[in-house]
Amino acid sequence: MTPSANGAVHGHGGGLTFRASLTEAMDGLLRGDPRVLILGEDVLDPYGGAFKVTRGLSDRYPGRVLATPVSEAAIIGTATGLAIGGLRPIAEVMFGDFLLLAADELINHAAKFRAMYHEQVTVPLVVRAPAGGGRAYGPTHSQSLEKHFLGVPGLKVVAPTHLHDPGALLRAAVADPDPVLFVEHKLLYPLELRPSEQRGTPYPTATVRAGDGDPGVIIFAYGGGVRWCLPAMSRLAEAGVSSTLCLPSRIDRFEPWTWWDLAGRPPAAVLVEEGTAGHGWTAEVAAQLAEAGDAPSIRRVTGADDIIPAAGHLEDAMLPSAEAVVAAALALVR
Amino acid sequence: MTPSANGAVHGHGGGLTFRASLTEAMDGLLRGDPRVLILGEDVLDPYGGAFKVTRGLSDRYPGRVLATPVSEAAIIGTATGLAIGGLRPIAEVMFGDFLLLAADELINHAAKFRAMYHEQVTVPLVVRAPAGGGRAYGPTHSQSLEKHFLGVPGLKVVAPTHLHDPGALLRAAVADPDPVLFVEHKLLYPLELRPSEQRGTPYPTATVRAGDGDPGVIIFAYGGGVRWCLPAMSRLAEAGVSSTLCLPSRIDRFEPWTWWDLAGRPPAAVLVEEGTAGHGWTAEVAAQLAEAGDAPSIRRVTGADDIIPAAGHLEDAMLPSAEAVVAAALALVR
Amino acid sequence: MQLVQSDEGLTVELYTQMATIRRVEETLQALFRQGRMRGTTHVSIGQEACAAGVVGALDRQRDFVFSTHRCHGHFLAWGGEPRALFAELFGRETGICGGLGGSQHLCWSGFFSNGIQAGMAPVAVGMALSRKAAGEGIGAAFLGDGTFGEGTLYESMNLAALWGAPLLFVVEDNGYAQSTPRRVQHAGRLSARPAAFGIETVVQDARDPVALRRLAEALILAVRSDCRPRCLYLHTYRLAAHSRSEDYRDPEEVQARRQRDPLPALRRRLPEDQADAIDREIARRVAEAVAAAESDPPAQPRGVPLPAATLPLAPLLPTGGERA
Amino acid sequence: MQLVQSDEGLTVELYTQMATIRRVEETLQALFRQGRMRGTTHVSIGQEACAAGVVGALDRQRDFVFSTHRCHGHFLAWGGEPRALFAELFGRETGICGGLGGSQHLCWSGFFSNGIQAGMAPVAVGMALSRKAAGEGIGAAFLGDGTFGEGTLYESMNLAALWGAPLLFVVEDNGYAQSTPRRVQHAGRLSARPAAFGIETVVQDARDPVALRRLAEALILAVRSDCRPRCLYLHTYRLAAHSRSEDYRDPEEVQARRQRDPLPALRRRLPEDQADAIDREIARRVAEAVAAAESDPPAQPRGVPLPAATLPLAPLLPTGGERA
Ligand SMILES: Cc1ncc(C[n+]2csc(CCOP(=O)(O)OP(=O)(O)O)c2C)c(N)n1
Ligand SMILES: Cc1ncc(C[n+]2csc(CCOP(=O)(O)OP(=O)(O)O)c2C)c(N)n1
Ligand SMILES: [Mg+2]
Ligand SMILES: [Mg+2]
Repeated sequence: MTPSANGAVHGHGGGLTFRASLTEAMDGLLRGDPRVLILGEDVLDPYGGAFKVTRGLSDRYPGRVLATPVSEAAIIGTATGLAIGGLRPIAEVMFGDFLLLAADELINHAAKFRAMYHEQVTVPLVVRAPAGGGRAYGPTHSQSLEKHFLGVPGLKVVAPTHLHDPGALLRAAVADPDPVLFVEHKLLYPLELRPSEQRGTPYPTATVRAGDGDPGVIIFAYGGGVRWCLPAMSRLAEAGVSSTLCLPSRIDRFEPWTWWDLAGRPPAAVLVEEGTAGHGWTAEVAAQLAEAGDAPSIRRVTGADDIIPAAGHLEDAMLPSAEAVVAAALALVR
Repeated sequence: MTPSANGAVHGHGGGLTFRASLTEAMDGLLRGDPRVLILGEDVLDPYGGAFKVTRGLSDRYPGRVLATPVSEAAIIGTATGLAIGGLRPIAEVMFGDFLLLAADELINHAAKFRAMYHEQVTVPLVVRAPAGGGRAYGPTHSQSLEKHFLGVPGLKVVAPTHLHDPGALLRAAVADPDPVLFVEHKLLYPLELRPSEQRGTPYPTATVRAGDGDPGVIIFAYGGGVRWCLPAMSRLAEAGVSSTLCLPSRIDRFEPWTWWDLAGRPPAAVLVEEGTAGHGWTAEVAAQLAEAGDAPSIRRVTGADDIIPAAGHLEDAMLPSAEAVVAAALALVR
Repeated sequence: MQLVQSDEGLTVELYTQMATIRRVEETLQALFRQGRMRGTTHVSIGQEACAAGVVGALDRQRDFVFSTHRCHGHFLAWGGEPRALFAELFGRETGICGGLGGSQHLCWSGFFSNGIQAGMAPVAVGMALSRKAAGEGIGAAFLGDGTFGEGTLYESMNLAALWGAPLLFVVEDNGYAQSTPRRVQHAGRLSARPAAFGIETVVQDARDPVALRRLAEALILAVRSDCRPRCLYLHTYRLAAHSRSEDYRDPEEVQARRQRDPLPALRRRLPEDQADAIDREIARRVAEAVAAAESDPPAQPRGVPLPAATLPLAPLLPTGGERA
Repeated sequence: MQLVQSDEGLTVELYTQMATIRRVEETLQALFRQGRMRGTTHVSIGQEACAAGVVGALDRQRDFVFSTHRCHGHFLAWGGEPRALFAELFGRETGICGGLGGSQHLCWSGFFSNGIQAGMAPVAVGMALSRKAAGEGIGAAFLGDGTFGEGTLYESMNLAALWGAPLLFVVEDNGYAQSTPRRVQHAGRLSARPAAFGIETVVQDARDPVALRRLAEALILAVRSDCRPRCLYLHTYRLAAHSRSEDYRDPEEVQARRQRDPLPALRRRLPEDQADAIDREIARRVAEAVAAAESDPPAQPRGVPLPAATLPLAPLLPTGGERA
């Protein structure tokens, strides 16, 4: 996996990349729906956004792709007003780390309006946020803070991977009457899409199987976590342990039992997330499995309970890894 | 439990109230340590803060209790600078709901500095936040948003109840070299202290037992959740089910297994929190129980996945209740 | 467009609005005192001229209003029904937001309020831009002096000026934020701040609602014609306590301002018997509204999704969690 | 207090500082290009006069500096070692923050930077107030023009002026935030904003570091004597790209500004052979610093607490979780 800042539309293998899928989706949305607009810091051409996801759009749709001041709260708040006013804004927050500056606008405003105003308004707002580490950007530009935005009534959180169709998910989010926080892991941008089996609508869960024989372990992960899970599954298969990877795209609501059941009730479940230890997405997954009783044995693999260091080798040591996923699975099945 | 906006120092039974315990602690801190200061909105006398917790202090310590503008981010940010600069600030955020406006200062600044700056600074900052519902204050003044501040490396979250010694906890937080978010449930202010058995330092966990016979159920709760648990335990005892209530004061880190073990490994665990459903404190507690294997059967009792309505009867229906705690326990033990 | 209204007609209209607001809010105070309502509320007694003067200058068909925690006056001036407001605070099904919002979270026909200081400012900017995109409609966003503490306000003013949002910022400077006087919260002159973000500002004493209406009309016309934001900065005073807590301001100061209460001053500009008749009618309407609202059916809980922990699972699976 | 320095002595000092910053940052660019460093960085090439002019006017014994993402120049002007900076970016144990902070999160001897725009502004206010309480010391807080988009900045300016924080806000207006020109981000005149929050502001072109140093000294003296904040608003230009990405600005504009690069202009004020000697010495020191830093031992992972899920449990209990 070679992250690159300027990913081309097609990856080395010639397939559409994760980034291009998102760009194309926005292109289609802007073309097909006059209500759609994009706003965010540095989204204009030729720059095209810090991660180049909006590149080409402002040239093609002048006046509908808006470069904002460095004002995350006002970006989200203004987009919320545009959404109530009948438009379909897609706001980009340059790094997911900066979502904290807009937490009040998202949680105390956008997410509440529909319910609090007794269904008199809807807030079809999409907030795109490139997130996650692996690029040695240091403590304030590498975080997976989406865990702090889970469990907010009225706010959906969607995290595509290259095993989903990111563009289709973005279209679903734009069509959604409720606000959607759309988390894009930075390291996925240059990857070629590799869509796998998916079920559920409009935010499907993708599954991948590896190995033969009895179901050994189910791995629950989302977003950038996929990059450790796929190699871990190969190694587990080599070690004779079959596995199912389950990647929901909507992570604020997710029923792990359903997928555990579909996977043949494997005796072990490994729960993976990049975010720091404790109180994250995997806690809710584990809790739901535990609450239902008759659960698989469970281990979580998460980032350490620490800041994300800038030095690449320290960051690598602090984040999860394929080795950690393998070790957790083997500890459970042996 | 009769909440009152202007609680006296002593409750109806003549004992010290939860509120007075906090006020006295701050009084003692201001008296004993010239580095301590208090800042927040409307904290000056005669008003003494929206919940009257700072009442009497600005008259007694002029110039050390500072009324701020309505600027939550700058309040926390400035307090952080004061803390790095060697003072011991206690910042009050008028309602816990407004913490979201300071999320960036807390999470991307105060919590990170010590680790990110390689232990060259400490941030002995305390942020007090009255939180929770039950007073019909509506969707933006009734929330238990502390769940969004759990799992932040470097940030402690402490939530006293009247079964702890709130003043002692506040003193511990002020003595702590790291930032502490100190969550005070509004409905606890007028209650008389009723300290129970406590273990652990400096943020002890309180336990209460009810009923006789084999351990039936362990209830994990924190802060305002205590108000449903105590009556629920009496009713469970009447129904022949003995119970242990376990109330940690530090909620960002907590090892439920230790307490489950101390409680005699009851077969059932009910996890209670006022916050909205999903991704809350109880998820982490359940996850830890589940991860360790050999776990009790588990149910969570939380607020609904919804805004908190203003109408009192709708709010009551939306929040947990003693009945819900009893029902969850009985469903597990029967 | 309506023809220019005579000063006499306008005086009657404004007096009726202001007296209605006063009556409704005094009634709310009584209902809280009597324990017939729960929660809290912020009344605008003394500030009614701001609501009546400004809101009536907007066009209810196409414009919108963003208000604050102190929103009843703005709501009533916008044409909201007293009964719906009482019902909202009683927690009745017929309430403005079905009892969900209570006193400070209202939404009705282009009217919005929320309880977070300044949080609505960017939302109002976005709404104004959506009106601009639609080709018609502008808005007013009310703010208090204390709200100038929040950074989001400045982000919003900058964006509004930069992108040309057709929005009138209306500041109701009553000299206090909760218990804290303006000078304890702010450095420099507040009314000079919007200009630093490119927003032309007019400062006005808000005691004469007739003059205020004329001024508001002129500013709204300007906003409508060039799609640039303006700020109308009003000096006013609240005669009641901040909310349900005690009033800790200097009683002499409050008493002095009570002498200058704009409502009786306006009343004196009407013939005594006409004013009496208006008052009687208002008293009757408000009493009816309270009675009707109080006997309306209680609000029903929303059909909310179950907690995440009890989402419908495939039937073969055990169910978990407990809905509280 | 040091005696007033001669213009000649000052020119040598400033040239040495500016040329050091330039050399260090050009070296960083090369190290990134060569793949010897990971991550990202923001260089201040072209803006060195701001760092040298202002930072040197502070007293390293008792004052402090808050900087931004573009902080290397401020750090070096504050007296920071090039070797420690290189080591930080190489991820070495000897780095300023042991490799944890990287390019934009520095802390050393009263110097602080962080990667969140404007987030440090209130922290700087608090630190300044703590110095005031201690009875000595003031600070400077650097900001960019783009950072004027953040509301927290205005909250901080208000508080600084209101409470009398001894702090000099230093704006490095280089006309751009990342790829976006100032006029696309801001309404009104940026330099007028601090005054609206009660902060006296001086605007200056930052090309002449000698003049800038004199001005900074005067402002810092003023802040020191009355404990009131000031703002020094500098017009400058960055000659390099924002960060490691391409530079999308008009090449003609950049070229024109390169002609007016303050560094060679200052160099021309020194005797040629003296300047050559300084340059040689800097080149030698920087090369040594790189070599030393690169061969320093790699930073060790911090001894961090285990994930919550694997907190030490009573020994009789099963252990859970997996530390990644
Ligand atoms: C973000 C936020 N912080 C604090 C409060 C608590 N609060 C409610 S009203 C108020 C004072 C507002 O003052 P001002 O804007 O002058 O309006 P006024 O009450 O005078 O009408 C405060 C601090 C709040 N509602 N929201
Ligand atoms: C809160 C936040 N939002 C966005 C960014 C991304 N970002 C980094 S530098 C920058 C531009 C800053 O412009 P300016 O303040 O003018 O400083 P300059 O880069 O020109 O020195 C932006 C938007 C950030 N670091 N923090
Ligand atoms: Mg006010
Ligand atoms: Mg700039």
